[in-house]
Amino acid sequence: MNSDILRVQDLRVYYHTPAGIVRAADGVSFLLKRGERLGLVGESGAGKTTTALAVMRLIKPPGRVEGGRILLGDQNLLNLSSEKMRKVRFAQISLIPQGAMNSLNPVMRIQDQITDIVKAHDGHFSKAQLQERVCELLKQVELRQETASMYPHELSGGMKQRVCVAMAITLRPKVIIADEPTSALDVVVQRQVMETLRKLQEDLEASVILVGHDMGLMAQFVDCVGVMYAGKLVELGSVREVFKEPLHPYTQLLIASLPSLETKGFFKGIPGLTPSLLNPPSGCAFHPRCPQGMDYCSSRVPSLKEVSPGRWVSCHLYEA
Amino acid sequence: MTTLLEARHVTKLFGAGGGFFSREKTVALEDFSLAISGDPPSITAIAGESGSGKTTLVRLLLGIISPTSGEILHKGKHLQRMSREEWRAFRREVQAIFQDPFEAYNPFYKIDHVLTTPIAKFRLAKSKAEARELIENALRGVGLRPEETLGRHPHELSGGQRQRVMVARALLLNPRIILADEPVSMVDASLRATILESLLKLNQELGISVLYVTHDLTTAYQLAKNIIILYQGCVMETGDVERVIKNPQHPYTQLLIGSIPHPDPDLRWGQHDDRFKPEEAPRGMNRGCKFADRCPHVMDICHDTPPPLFRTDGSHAVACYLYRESPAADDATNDCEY
Amino acid sequence: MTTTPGRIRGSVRALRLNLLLTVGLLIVVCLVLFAYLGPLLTDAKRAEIGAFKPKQRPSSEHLLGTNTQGRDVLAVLTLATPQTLNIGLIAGAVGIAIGVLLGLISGYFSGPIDPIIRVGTDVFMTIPAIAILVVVATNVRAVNVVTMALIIASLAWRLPTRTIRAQTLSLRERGYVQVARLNGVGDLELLVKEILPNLLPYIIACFVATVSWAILATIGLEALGLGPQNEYTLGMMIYWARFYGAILRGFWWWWAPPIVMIVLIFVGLFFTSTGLDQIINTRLRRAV
Amino acid sequence: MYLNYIIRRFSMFLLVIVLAVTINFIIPRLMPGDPVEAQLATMVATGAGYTMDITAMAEAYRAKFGLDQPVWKQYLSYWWDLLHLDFGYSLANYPDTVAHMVTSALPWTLGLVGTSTLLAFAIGTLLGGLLAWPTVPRALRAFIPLLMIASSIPYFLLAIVLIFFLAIILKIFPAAGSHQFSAILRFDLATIKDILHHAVLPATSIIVAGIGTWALEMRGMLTGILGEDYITLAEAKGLKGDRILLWYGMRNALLPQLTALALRLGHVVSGVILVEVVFAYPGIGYRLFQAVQIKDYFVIQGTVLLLILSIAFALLVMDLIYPLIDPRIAYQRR
Repeated sequence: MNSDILRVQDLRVYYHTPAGIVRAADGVSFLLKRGERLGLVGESGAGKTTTALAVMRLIKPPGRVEGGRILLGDQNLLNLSSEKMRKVRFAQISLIPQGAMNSLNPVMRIQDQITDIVKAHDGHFSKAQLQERVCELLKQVELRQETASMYPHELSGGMKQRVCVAMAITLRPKVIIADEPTSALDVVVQRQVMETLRKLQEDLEASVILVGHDMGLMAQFVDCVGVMYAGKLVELGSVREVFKEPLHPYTQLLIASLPSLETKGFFKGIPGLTPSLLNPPSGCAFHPRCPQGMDYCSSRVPSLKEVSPGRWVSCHLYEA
Repeated sequence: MTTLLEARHVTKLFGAGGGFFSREKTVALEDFSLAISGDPPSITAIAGESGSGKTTLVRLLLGIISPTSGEILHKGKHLQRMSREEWRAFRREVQAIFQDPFEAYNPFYKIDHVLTTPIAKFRLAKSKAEARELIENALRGVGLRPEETLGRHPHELSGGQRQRVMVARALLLNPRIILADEPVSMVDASLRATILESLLKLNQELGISVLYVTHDLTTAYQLAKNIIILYQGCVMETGDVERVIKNPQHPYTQLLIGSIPHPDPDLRWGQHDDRFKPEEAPRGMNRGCKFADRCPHVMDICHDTPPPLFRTDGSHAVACYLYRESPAADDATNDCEY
Repeated sequence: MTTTPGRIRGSVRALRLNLLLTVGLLIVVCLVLFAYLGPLLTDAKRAEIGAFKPKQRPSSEHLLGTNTQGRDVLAVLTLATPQTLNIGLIAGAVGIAIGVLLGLISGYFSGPIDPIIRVGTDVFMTIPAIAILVVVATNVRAVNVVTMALIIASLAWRLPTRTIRAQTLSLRERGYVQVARLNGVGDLELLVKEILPNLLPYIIACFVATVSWAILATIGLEALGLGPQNEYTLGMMIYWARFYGAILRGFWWWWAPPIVMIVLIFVGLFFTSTGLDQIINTRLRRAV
Repeated sequence: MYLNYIIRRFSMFLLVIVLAVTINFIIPRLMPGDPVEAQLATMVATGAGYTMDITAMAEAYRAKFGLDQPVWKQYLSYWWDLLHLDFGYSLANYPDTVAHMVTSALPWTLGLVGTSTLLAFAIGTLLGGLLAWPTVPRALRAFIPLLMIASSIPYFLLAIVLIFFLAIILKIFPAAGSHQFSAILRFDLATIKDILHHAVLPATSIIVAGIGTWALEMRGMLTGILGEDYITLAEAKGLKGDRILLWYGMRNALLPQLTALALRLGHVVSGVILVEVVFAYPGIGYRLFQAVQIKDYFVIQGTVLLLILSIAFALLVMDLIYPLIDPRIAYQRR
């Protein structure tokens, strides 16, 4: 088990909005091994970003982590004092934000925003050492040295995202969480940024959690993938297993609905409406839209079962 | 025969006006031509990244903004020189669907407002009952149950539902052509297919031409019959979608198609092709081919004059000097058989 | 001290109970009742010159004593408050009317008119109102409540024009305006039916702020002695109090009541407009 | 780019001057009747102690200021005088020129406005920053309603209350004036102490109300900024709370806060003028008040004009500082 870097067990995060309680993440559990790339995929409102932010303990009111455990090595991050947690951030777990467009401080030069990270983790280095580290980082993410003294508004979208990647690997963390890092970028720039991230991640032997809704990106980048629906993890497995033999009906429909360059003029959507998180459907949240729904699917909540090593699914079809 | 909708050598510059000194002009669209005949009703895709000028093109074709140079014609008549009557006919025959389902509804009104207004404005129905009838048919036409949709406020419907109501709105006026500006990019994958399907149905069953503007080449391939690839306001490649996607000739199109993440673990990205220089700081105004400073096959001529369209075979033209032996295509890239 | 805003549960302000707005409206309603019911209850004779022995200290007979001209201060106060409110309301109304008009025109129609209005408003914003108002007031012969309001109104349009123009500019780009154009709606109808309804909350909040500014400008001019000479207004009460050296001679009951009344007006209007802004923003955040 | 920005800002400054001069020129001419004669008449009526032949005096003035010539000619000569800093003569204390009377009053106003507004702005901004920061003790939150009330009290009303309590009853501070009338203004410690002693009450009334406004403005600005993505990333980077508040939060709020100051400068100066009137503090405001009392027409015009120009100049200076604070401003690439 020592190869497990991060274990998330039964994580629950609820948002207490005036309109009622939104169960954004409702009992999410998964395992992350050293150097492994795990994808968390799901449509909007599935709770994947909430899960990622919860691991970094960045959930702000009205959201609150109701329960569960997040084990980094043997430390439960949820029990750490805020000062200890602050030290963990970007030292052991780092984040590549979704909107790179405005994730950089607009009135601060790029180099200062990078050295900030080192100074915040009481790395007392000389000015020269810091400058050298910045140059080294920029080279790693294929950015010119002049970028260091530029301001964010002088950079293109792709370049800003590369700066975020550089910041994420500054303190050589064990885990990198990438929350839809390229959703705002063009497909050409997206590929270049993702391949830079892959190269750096492999050099660092860091693990990555890639949160996103683009199944294509998942197929190209991650080793194993977890599919989320209405705040719950409905399927988990290696990327080949999940894409080639999806078990959960939702995953099957999702993969079937993906446009591909083979089929022309043939469209297959998922009928019904995306679930409301305020009052989700009873029992299995997918039952109103599930073609293989059985009568008790609408009453009993399925639990996540390991049908074969490393292969999990949460559906009554697979319960004994 | 006059074309349904045509753009002739249209260029659009956005000078950040205001103040006493107009700052640098940015090129949104440069010498763009397009002709849509309307019969047979076809589906043409305009593919390009953000900043390639796609949305500017849609606004030009709708007459919301006017071109800096060149003209836009509806049935041979210039948009800027139309009488009130001609403009109403144009407005009725050329409709659109916009990208953001959340922005398309006035929060002050129920969603019915977006359906009742066109009926009133174009006097499509003589009585309230007939109007109600028209609306319900249009909603059923896009797979929505009227009793579940009408009478609701916009924030009570999901993104997918709202976008389908937009398609119904366009359907109401039974236009000759619908300009769909990234209709599915803000909708969840599972609902994307249903909306694309309704667009295809409009074309096949009701004979409505569709101009599908998108950054997603896969859906463009699935929906359209022919395609135009745009980069920084210029046409890079155009032609039958089968040829352009399966056998791309322009270096930029090759880079685009090579970068698509296919949802199939066995179809991994080609080995990292780092000959393409990553996109640098925001682009300036260069004279020659816009892709020159990133293109691995760049030649001197590429920096001097922008390459014209060369016809490489029947229905496939590419704006790249690599194909300068091929005959120059006639300037109007139109959708009917070449 | 009313309960602190902390009483509002957590960081999410319940829409219904916006504390600021309720407290603000409460104060404003009391003021309006006092201003428009007060004069009916007190007979105007008590406020005339020589009605009583001058310079009496506050007593049971004269709750707020009398001033140098022998007028009962409380009676004068009840007659002065509505006048000041009237000036504020008239100037505010005129200001908001011009503001909405100019704001809509320059915000919606680009072209030459927009820069003119924009630059004009900015330039007038930088000029201290008191400077212009003084020049205007000194040249106006007879000043009564209405002319006073019109003088103030001559500059009251600046803030509304600026706010409404900014809002119109952002609303004009919204998706539903483009959809309305596609639905065959003309420019004028677009302004009235699509943009104006969404502007209403801003117009109301801006109106409250403009009335508050107008009253401030009025008492400013009155403090310089440029107010209506023969009519009661709160500003003039303070001016005459100072004119007769009430402060140095310690006759606090001449100037303290109008000051308290003015501060109440400002606090009430300020709480109301800030409360309204909060509601607009939370509603905006929720609608987006 | 930066030059382009300066040119635009400077042209705005010139436009303000032109507009101010034009307003000053036009308004009196809009009014019915002859401005000069009216002024002279009211001046005599208010017992200025002259017994003279109004019409002859008016005639002389009309010739002096060429009021008989066509309007546009008057306008040009008006400009011509201005450019020579000749604002005309004060009717009341002739032969003292308007320019002298106003420029002697200007330093007092600039001193009062300058120090108190900057102090109020600095304290208010810091307090506003603290109030917006979530981890600040709740007790400090109780300040908010107090600040709201303070910010809605006009300066000069607060001044009256302060005079009554601190000057009349407790007699700690002088009730009026800027220094002992007897003292000749020498540049020594005693005089300075005396000036400061007189300036305390006027400054306090401006600062107390000012702090409220700036604190609320800053708090509103910062609460918006704290929701931005770069703040979330700053927290994710594990930066210390105060670093985020200062360098990521307040640093970004500085520019909008300064724009707010620029916008309200006209408003602030209007308030200060009235404070000077209440304290008989010998600045531009009091000079204007005296001129208004006796309808000393040209002094009014001169004071108002100079007031507008000094503010326009202050705004120009602030505009030129903006690009140093926020690099995006001078960078007009898009």
